[in-house]
Amino acid sequence: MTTATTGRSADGTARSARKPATMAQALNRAMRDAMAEDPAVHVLGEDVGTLGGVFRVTDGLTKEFGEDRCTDTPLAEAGILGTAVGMAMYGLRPVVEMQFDAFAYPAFEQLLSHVAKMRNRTRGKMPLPVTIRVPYGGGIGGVEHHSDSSEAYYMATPGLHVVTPATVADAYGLLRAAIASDDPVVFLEPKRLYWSKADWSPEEPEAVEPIGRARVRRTGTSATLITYGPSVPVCLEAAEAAREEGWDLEVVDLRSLVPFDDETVCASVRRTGRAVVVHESSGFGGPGGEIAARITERCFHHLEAPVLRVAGFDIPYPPPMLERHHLPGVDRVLDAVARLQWEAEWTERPEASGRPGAPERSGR
Amino acid sequence: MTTATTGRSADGTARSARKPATMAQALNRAMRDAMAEDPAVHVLGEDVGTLGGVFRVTDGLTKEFGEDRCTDTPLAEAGILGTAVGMAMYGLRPVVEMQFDAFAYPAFEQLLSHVAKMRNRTRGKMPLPVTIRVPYGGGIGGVEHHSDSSEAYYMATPGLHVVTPATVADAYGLLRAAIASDDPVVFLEPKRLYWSKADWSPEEPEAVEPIGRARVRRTGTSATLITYGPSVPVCLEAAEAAREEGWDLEVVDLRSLVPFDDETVCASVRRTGRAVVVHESSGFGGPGGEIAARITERCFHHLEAPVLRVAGFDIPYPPPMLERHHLPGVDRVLDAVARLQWEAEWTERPEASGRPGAPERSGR
Amino acid sequence: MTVLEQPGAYRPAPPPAWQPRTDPVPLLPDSEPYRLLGTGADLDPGLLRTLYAHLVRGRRYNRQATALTKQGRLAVYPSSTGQEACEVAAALVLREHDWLFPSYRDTLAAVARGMDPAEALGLLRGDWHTGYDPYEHRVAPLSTPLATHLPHAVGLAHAARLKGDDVVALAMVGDGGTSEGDFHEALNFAAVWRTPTVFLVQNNGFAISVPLAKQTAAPSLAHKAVGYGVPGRLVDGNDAAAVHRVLSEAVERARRGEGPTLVEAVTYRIDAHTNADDATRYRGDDEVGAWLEHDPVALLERELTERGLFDDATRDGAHDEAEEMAARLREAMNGDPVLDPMDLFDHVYAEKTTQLGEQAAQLRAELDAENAENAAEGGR
Amino acid sequence: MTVLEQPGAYRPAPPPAWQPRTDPVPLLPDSEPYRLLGTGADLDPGLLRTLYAHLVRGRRYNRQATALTKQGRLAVYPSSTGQEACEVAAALVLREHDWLFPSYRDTLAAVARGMDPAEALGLLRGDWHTGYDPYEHRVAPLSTPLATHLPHAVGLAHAARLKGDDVVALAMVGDGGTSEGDFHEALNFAAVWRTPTVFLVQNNGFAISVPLAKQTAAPSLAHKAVGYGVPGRLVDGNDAAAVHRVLSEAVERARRGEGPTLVEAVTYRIDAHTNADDATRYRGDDEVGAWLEHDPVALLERELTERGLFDDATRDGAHDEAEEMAARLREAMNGDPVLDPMDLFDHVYAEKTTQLGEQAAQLRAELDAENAENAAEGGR
Ligand SMILES: Cc1ncc(C[n+]2csc(CCOP(=O)(O)OP(=O)(O)O)c2C)c(N)n1
Ligand SMILES: Cc1ncc(C[n+]2csc(CCOP(=O)(O)OP(=O)(O)O)c2C)c(N)n1
Ligand SMILES: [Mg+2]
Ligand SMILES: [Mg+2]
Repeated sequence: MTTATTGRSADGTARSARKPATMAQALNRAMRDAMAEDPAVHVLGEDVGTLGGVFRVTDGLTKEFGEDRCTDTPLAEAGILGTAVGMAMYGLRPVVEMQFDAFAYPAFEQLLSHVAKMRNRTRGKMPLPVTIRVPYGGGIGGVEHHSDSSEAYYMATPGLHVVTPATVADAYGLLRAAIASDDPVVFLEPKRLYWSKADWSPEEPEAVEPIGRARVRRTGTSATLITYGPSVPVCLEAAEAAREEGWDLEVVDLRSLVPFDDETVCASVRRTGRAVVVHESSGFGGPGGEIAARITERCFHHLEAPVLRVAGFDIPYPPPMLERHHLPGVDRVLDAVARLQWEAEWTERPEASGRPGAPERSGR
Repeated sequence: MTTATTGRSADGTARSARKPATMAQALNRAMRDAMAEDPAVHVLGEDVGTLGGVFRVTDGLTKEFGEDRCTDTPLAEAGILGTAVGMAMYGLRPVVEMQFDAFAYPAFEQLLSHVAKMRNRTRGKMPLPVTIRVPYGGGIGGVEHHSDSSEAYYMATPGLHVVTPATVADAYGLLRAAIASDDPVVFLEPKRLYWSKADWSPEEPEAVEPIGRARVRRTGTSATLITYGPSVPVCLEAAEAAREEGWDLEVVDLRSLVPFDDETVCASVRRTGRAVVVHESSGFGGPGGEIAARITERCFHHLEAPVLRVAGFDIPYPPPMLERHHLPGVDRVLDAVARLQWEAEWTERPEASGRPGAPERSGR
Repeated sequence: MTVLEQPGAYRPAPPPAWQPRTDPVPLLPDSEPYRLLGTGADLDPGLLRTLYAHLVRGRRYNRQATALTKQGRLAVYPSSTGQEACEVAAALVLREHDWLFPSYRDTLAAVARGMDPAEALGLLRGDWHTGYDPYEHRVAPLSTPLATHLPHAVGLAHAARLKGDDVVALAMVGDGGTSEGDFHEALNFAAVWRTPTVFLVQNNGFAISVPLAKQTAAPSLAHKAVGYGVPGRLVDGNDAAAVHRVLSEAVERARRGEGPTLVEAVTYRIDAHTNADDATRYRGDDEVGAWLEHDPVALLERELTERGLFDDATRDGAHDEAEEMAARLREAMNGDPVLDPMDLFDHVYAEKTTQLGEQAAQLRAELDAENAENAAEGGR
Repeated sequence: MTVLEQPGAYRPAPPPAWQPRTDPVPLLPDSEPYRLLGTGADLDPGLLRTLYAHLVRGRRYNRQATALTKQGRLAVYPSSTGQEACEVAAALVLREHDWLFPSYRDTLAAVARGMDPAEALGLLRGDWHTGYDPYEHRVAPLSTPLATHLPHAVGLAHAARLKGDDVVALAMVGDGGTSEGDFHEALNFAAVWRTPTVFLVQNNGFAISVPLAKQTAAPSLAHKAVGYGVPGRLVDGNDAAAVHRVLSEAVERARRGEGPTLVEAVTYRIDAHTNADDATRYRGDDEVGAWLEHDPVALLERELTERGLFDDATRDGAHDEAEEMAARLREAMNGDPVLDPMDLFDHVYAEKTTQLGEQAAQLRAELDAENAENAAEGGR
């Protein structure tokens, strides 16, 4: 695992230099700084050059570093990722932009059969330090194919790191770490947070935790909301609202889906005894299943209630005018929290004893 | 959901006509019968014609029905599935063969962005009755890219049915149902069961449960093994072996991952109080997470222990000489069963009370 | 005659099963785009008038749809201003039972085929993914993932041919879309199966910001045809008569069972990529200006005038009809559509799964609670 | 000169940014496969002898590897018998710092480049995925997913060129592989970026059971080149001297910075697809027989003889060397490799994740228990 961000770490006294910056700007700066520091870093994708990307995340990079460093490619996603693989084989560190989530699908064979497997295939001789940036998720009124949450596909593919920032500081720090990583990283950028702002200094970006570590964004005692990317602000808002109900919710921002930070997540759930996993992606077969299952495996005896999930419905992403009904919002999160069996605090389970067929104690 | 198989249902007296048949033969017969009954059924794929498929599952179809009904395509999986979409738009019922699991990846964009979404996109006007047959899983000594368990990708895609047989009778019945379905069905064929045999009569195939229903393959009282496809025989073997340990295990064969049969699964787990999910696919982000999470959500108070998972490791599928270390076998299943907290039968949870920060009872 | 059948060719003779079977020479496109307007060619006055009316209407449609984005009535609109000749010709060369496979930019082609403009714009309005029934006008859903609909057009044409139906499928794609693997696979399947499919590439110079020179090094996109054993045709995409002629020939060829054709129409996207795009970032006004002088509507108007076919009635008729269409469209788009969120669960599968049933019940309850709250507030 | 720059071409002149830039005529392949053997052409005797030694060794290698499948020493072997001229020439035209991108059938090319045969066969033996270090001989891992390695060859060549290194990448693919979208995308990227990449298509008549006529309707696969603005060359793939010449020219062209070339070598797969395949299901002996008369080894032997370059020493030298290679290979493959299952966790990531650490511990414990049991049994 790579360590965090650049040498320049945050400094309390530099506070005055901080100005509001958007996540898009922080991402842009991360690429710029990485390119300036390491000539092996190359950016490629559709419209990343002259246009600066449809979200302007690569704005100015071609101007500053030239067309060879930030390159407009032909319109072919498998070709983009496939050539990036070849570039990485020769020692470059390509940063690839997929224009939208659903337009990464043509590159899945390259991703699943090569990017994820090359290091392992060659016993470590041929690592592939490729960063694959994917704007993902909904909430921006995008038409079909522009709002997919595709993280489940990436998570199910051993060999990939899967990272997603929820804050401006993480956008910078995690993208720097992704580019510096010797492993391939699928870097999921929550589209609807591109324009989210925070006070942040490009000159002295604060150090962030490395890839693989979750972060408790809000401490609380009643229950833990486990989330990532676009749903982090939703959960923080829900936690504020929950105070009225008498719940003090803890919010864990996973930051990295792979590697998964069992330690931070389980420590929180063991403390609170209750958990809700929140994400936009469809529930069935989505990340929440994995997360809930592993929490349950590890914290069963600390759980007052089953780990619940609040997720997108099991439907294709809706058209713009209906997306609000699909996206998990504050109310749905609070409804799930309410279903965490507060009345129970149960200490005995009558149905558990004397069940017919309960086995004889085995010797094991 | 479509109903089961053909009109001709099993009949006790016809038993004498049954002869040993392999799963591959039953699949072949299913396509043959479907093609004979319905001229809209077309088979297409690489080498499905003259050769009869690399596993001979389409053997004889071109001879019997002609090249227009069972067609050798150019070597391009996205093209195969894409043309099948067009054929289905015109009222045909294409049955597509992907030669191996990993070679379905080039067709993922077609699958995820069109096949899964066309009915919904057109408000039901343009359903796509396409069956996508994918030989999957390992255990046959296949070199790289020939043993992937890719079901997690399909499960995470709303709009697809995902079906996988574990018996000869189901191979026939479920494939007939898949071809008869007005929805797209990803039909996962466990490669290592192609040559598994059972007494079976092609003339009077027994009726099987429809797509969407799980089947209890072995009743038991101590714990439930939940599994599908290639791991069903492993679990049945484990259940036999478990008798020595004093455990009477129930084995549920899911048959259909989407739609998921919560009813059958939960009924079993509620009865036994303990469950292990078993599959070959990598554990992290694999089907087991979803299955364990939904069982826990629905049966929490019936559970004596967390639902455990026995799965492939979180690694690229190993080379032939090492695959046995990766595949979940009887021993690993038994080890998991042993970890189901038999000693506990716990009825109180001291750590649950008096937890610091346990919330005040809310009014809700 | 194939290259390997030529006298003195390679020995031993390759086994028949895999002999290349196409003579490359007739497949090669002309060395410059085919034109009819301004050449004095023999042209049907009725066709010219029909094309003109459609072009005027098409231009108005583009203007109106763009205006609707400014009023927030469309989520987004990719304008085909400047490309109306291609859009219109693609629709007019087809018969009733033929199929059109539009790309995301090609709502105008659907409208020219007879679809109600408001229906054609459903996806871009954002009330549902496809706003129309594809079977009504035999127009496939607009394809947003570029080039992915090309194999659909091949498969549909293949199915129709197997059934013995007289159906041609015409599929539209952009210059950028030709770089996708799907383009390649579709052309190849069509060629091998000799399906009645016509591929129309609108080379409008850009894929969003990326100019053609960064997209391909080919002599022309039509030259790609030869690699599939398919004839390639290069046509001036702003010359409505020429596009109509070339596409008609391709459609008739397909109808005769002679297989697919690849047509490249050289044109230019006058507007930005969509209303959300800023074209000044990647091209200059002079470039746009040069193309405005080769405007498809103006070219045809000039031709009609030169042939003495243009009078006030013709012009006014076309413009009045266009204004009527625009007014109807404005009216249809004015006001919020009434949508039922419960539809979200109805078409995922033929029948709702248990799980979707549960989720629908959840949303139903939420909506009921919302309504009750609203009613309570209203009642106060 | 591009078609649009020709006199009298289309007006207004298309904006420079998207002018097609290639003249198609020089891109078109010859009308029949290029040959040198039997033509009396001026050929370097040293090269002919080198090629001969390699062909004999290559043939022996194919035979030996096939035999190893029968003894259960290889999981599977896709033989290149009949295609040795292509395999060998592909390796010999490259310099030390160049890169070879083989397809799954091309272990012989890796061997001809200097790789130890046992290493080249690692994947097919089944002890690991790639049995060799790609950087040692600059041979990319064998690519099983067809055509997916072609963009890798483009990317690597592109990277080398950007770094100013004198590196050419030569990528091998089958006739079937040309139908994949990756082929198309790779050729296009290479052409647009003018990367020093040579694409060698071995057209051996079949993709498993599917004959070329069901794969493409193109005049030849080399004709696909023109659609990318790349020169296409058609060569007799069983004529080692011709393949060597055509590939050398393509490699030198790439080295000069003139961009990629697509070479189609017409050859034939004499053996079944792999040892697991039954070729009698899809082709007759007569077809194979015709090609046996055009065997690459025999053709070269005849040429050497006719030129008075063939004597017992030449023949015996080549055969002895081949036998030695085969004996070494047998020995290397004889016996079971000692594998450590714990390796399964070591290369998934640069560092093991916590989860992989846990899983490794689980397997370690299982293996220890197994060993303890075995030891206990052994001790009895
Ligand atoms: C597979 C895919 N990749 C990327 C996109 C995003 N995208 C939408 S339009 C466009 C440019 C298309 O250019 P072209 O094919 O020339 O069509 P035009 O816009 O000029 O009509 C891109 C890259 C997409 N829709 N689909
Ligand atoms: C993407 C992909 N699809 C399918 C396969 C299965 N497969 C292996 S070899 C082969 C035929 C290859 O034919 P060709 O490209 O002509 O190469 P050849 O075998 O003749 O050397 C097929 C279909 C594969 N390896 N990769
Ligand atoms: Mg364009
Ligand atoms: Mg071949």
